[in-house]
Amino acid sequence: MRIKFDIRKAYFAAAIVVVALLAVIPRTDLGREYNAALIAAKAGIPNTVTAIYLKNRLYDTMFEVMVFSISISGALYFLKKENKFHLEDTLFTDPATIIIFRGCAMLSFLSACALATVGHLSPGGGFAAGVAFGTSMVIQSLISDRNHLSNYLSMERPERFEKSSWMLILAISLLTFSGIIPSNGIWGSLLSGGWVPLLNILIMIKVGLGTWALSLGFLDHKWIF
Amino acid sequence: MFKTLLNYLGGVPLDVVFLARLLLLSVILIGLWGVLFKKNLIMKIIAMDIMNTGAISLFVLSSWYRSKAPVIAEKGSSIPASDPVPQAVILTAIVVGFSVLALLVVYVMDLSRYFHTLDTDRIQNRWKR
Amino acid sequence: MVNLSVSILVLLPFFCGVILLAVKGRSSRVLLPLWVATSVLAAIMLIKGDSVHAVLGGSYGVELMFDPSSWTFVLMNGLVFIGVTLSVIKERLPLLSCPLMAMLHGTANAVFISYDLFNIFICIDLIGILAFLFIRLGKRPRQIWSAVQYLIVGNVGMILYLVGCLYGYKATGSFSMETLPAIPAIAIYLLVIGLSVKGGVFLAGLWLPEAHGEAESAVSALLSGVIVKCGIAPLLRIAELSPVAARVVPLLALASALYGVTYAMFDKDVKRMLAYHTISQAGFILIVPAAGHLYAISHGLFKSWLFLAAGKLPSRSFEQLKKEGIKVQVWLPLLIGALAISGMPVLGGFGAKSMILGKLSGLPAILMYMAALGTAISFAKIIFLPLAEGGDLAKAVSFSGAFYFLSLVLRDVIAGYFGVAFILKTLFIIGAGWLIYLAITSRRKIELPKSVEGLDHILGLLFVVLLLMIVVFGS
Amino acid sequence: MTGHGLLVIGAVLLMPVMAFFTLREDHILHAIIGRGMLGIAAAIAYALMGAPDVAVTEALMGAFLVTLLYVVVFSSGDEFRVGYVELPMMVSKESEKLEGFAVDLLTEFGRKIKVKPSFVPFESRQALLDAVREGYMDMAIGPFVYPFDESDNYLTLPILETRIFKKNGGEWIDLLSLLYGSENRTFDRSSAEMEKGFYSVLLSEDAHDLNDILFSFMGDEDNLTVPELKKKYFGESK
Repeated sequence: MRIKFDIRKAYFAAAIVVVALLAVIPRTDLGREYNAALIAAKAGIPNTVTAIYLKNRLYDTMFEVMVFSISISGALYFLKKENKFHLEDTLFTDPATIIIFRGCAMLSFLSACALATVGHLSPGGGFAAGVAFGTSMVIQSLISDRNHLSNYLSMERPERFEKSSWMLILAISLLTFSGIIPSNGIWGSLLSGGWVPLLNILIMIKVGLGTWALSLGFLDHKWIF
Repeated sequence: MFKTLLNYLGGVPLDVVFLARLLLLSVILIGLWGVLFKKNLIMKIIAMDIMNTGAISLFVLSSWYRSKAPVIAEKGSSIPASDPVPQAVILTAIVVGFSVLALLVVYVMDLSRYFHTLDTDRIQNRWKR
Repeated sequence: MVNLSVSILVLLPFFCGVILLAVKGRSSRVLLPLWVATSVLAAIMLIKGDSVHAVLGGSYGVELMFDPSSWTFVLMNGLVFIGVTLSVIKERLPLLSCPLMAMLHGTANAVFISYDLFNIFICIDLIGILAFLFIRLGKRPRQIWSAVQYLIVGNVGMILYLVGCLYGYKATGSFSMETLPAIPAIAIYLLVIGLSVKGGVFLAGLWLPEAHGEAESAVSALLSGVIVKCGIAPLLRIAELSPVAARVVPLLALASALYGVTYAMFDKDVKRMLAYHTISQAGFILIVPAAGHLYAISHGLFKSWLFLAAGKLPSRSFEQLKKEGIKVQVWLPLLIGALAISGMPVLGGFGAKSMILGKLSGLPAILMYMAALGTAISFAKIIFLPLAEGGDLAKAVSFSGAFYFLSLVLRDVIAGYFGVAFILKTLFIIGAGWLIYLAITSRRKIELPKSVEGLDHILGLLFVVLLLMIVVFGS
Repeated sequence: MTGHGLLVIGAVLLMPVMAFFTLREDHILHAIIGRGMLGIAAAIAYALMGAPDVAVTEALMGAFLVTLLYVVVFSSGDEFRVGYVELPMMVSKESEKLEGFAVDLLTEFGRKIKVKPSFVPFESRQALLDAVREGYMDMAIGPFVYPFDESDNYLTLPILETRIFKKNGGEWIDLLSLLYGSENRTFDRSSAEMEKGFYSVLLSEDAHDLNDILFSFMGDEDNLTVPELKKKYFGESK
């Protein structure tokens, strides 16, 4: 199929014109008064972004958790089905790397807990916490002996854990839609703002285990390094 | 001094937000250029990912107001801050963009078992129906 | 009421999906009561006929709209899923397909009831991922490629939709569809082009022949029946609400109908012909936005039935079918489906077509009649396939076949429009179509250029159509 | 244009520069690094624009996880798997380094199409034949000869003519393993009659584009690698 080079240039020229029109649209949102305070007050938590993202627009976040989990299970469906080449047991053996890696794993685990538990007070999201949690698990699985890890944390237990946290998120979002929300609690305290702290932690667990399962899938498939 | 130089460049309202919007739209354009002109399938996917990042950054630009994070210190105080709605919404779009990407890259690797050079023209010529 | 319907339509399928994923369930029999529950709820709500506009979760929350149009789409969603499940109920499905079907059902319902631009973006992305995995469940390498191409084109379309959402929000301060009239024209064009990628409308739907043609028959039945509608339903809403879109979408629909029919008439492959028809039928649905949902329900039914029936054909190319001929039990469902889509009075297609064509006048009416003629011509290819002996009629009656036939006839009886003049007009069109087929098209071998369906071309044409909209309708 | 505005413009300017750098490259690894830098530039820009949540998520998800995904998946992507059974002069493993006529040929071919071969050892011919049939191995080199190893579930591409010695029992041995092979010293050449044959590369059915390119690579006349390698290994004695 000989694509004449000029056709794709024509496509790109059309795109440039469209984007140029987009750029010169007069901005009408100058000076609009942002009622961030109203949203935060209603949700009872200082961080307005988390208030919207986990309380007002929880319907979107529920779909987002579905999207993330289904794409992870779709990728794993392919990775598990593929054949497994010979797999080395551990990837890094010399002690210096192991110590450094263990430090990084602990560091990212701590940051994950911070992002998740205090996510509704100061900036930090459930998903970012999940990724950090997943990274710490990946680093841990890279350095420790593979079968030591697999019998210690065989894939069945995290899988069940992941599915149950997924179901809990769906249940809580149903409760939030039907208005059953615990009291907002004291402003700025750890457990304030209805379901938001619990949801943050559940999303952290769900996304963390999902990332870890994906990376283990890669590890089994000998794609890592 | 700098302000006069910028305004001199043309009648267009040359302030920071307009300049930033131009740059971020050019990120989308560069991404589209990659998707159209790159032959390798993985390069097309990386370019599509760049387009996605460009669209996400436009959202954050539209929420920018005196670059104050929308976190309210005391209960009642309503100091004007950045608009939280596009930020909350775009968090979802980042995760969705990543998930679509993760699936695409894993299954393009499956395709690379049949087409090692991942050259889109070669793939399409092979499967002309 | 809102809470109950959201939980049944969206959350219940998600729960079933997660449970099936955990339990690794493979039999689709379990999901049948779920589809029945959705269709019964939709039928009741349709009879009640009131429309409820709800906001979930306070200010800036997600807005939902339960009006007759969304309930019709939800009913179609339930019926198509019942039909497809009945036809695959005996087979042992691949591991991931039952949970995916449940989640696809829930997400499709979510798109049909949603009244919020950004919520539609996320649901359509989720449907894109589910459709990608469905196409990929087939093992053949070509299906990997068509799935990857589908997701890339869908994702670029969705990026345009996202930018459209942004400009809509900046102009009006909220993502709800009520503010559509105040959105600048260019944002509406971006929304329309993003949705027409997912809905398979005109040039933006060029990925459809590759994706639907290659997928397994049950998967392409779901693709054509439900997943394409998830792109079209929001497009109908936008066309009704925004004056700018009210001028753009019918023109796009006209072009889509004619484009799909011309390619379908001269296609040599059964499944690709049906896929081209999905593009042209998308045009039929969108031409009159107010009555679009009535056409969509009959299209969802007979198109998924045709794909299921086409799955049982011995081979895909028409020449081979002409030589070998097909058994009666394969031919009968195809015949009924073909008659339904060309608009035979009793079957589902007639009520829908008459509703649409009755409301048109002048040039659009003539063009749509030509498109209807083209449909009749291209489906004459299926109707006049020779019959091989040895087929017995008893095997033709299958559970899903009977279900589809019953629902199609019911659809025509309930929402039919039986003007005598119109019955004659439709019969004349079908007859003329068959005559033209027998006289001209069956002999001449016209090969239309297919180079437009390359990946770069599809992506490029998105922007060309966008530019055309801006030039023709003004920014 | 406050100082802070300049800072934001600086961060935002970084993004198109990184994007252009990423897409200017043809080598995928450089593109991935560019993508990582774009993610970090985006995170900085979001933080400066007063969106800390989005900055954290973009930094972790967009910069780190996406780059990890690309590197992990890509590291196995740009290679085709070649199974080999040792055969002196054709494929032989001297002190951890593979060399031989077929090895050099495929490495040269890999360099041309920018996809490098990864050689996987196999003990028995039959295991390698099954691997090629299943598609786990894209190519197979070693003691495979054109007329005898012909089969319909993989393609054979003759690369080097040789002579085959067939015994009446249907058991045959090719020239190279006879001359250099250790275990079949006992094969007496007198009783076997000689036939013409070709050493060949077996290609799996799945590797569509590899087959087309390799056939055209071997086919075109002005390609000097084959005569060069012949001179280097066999010095025109054959």
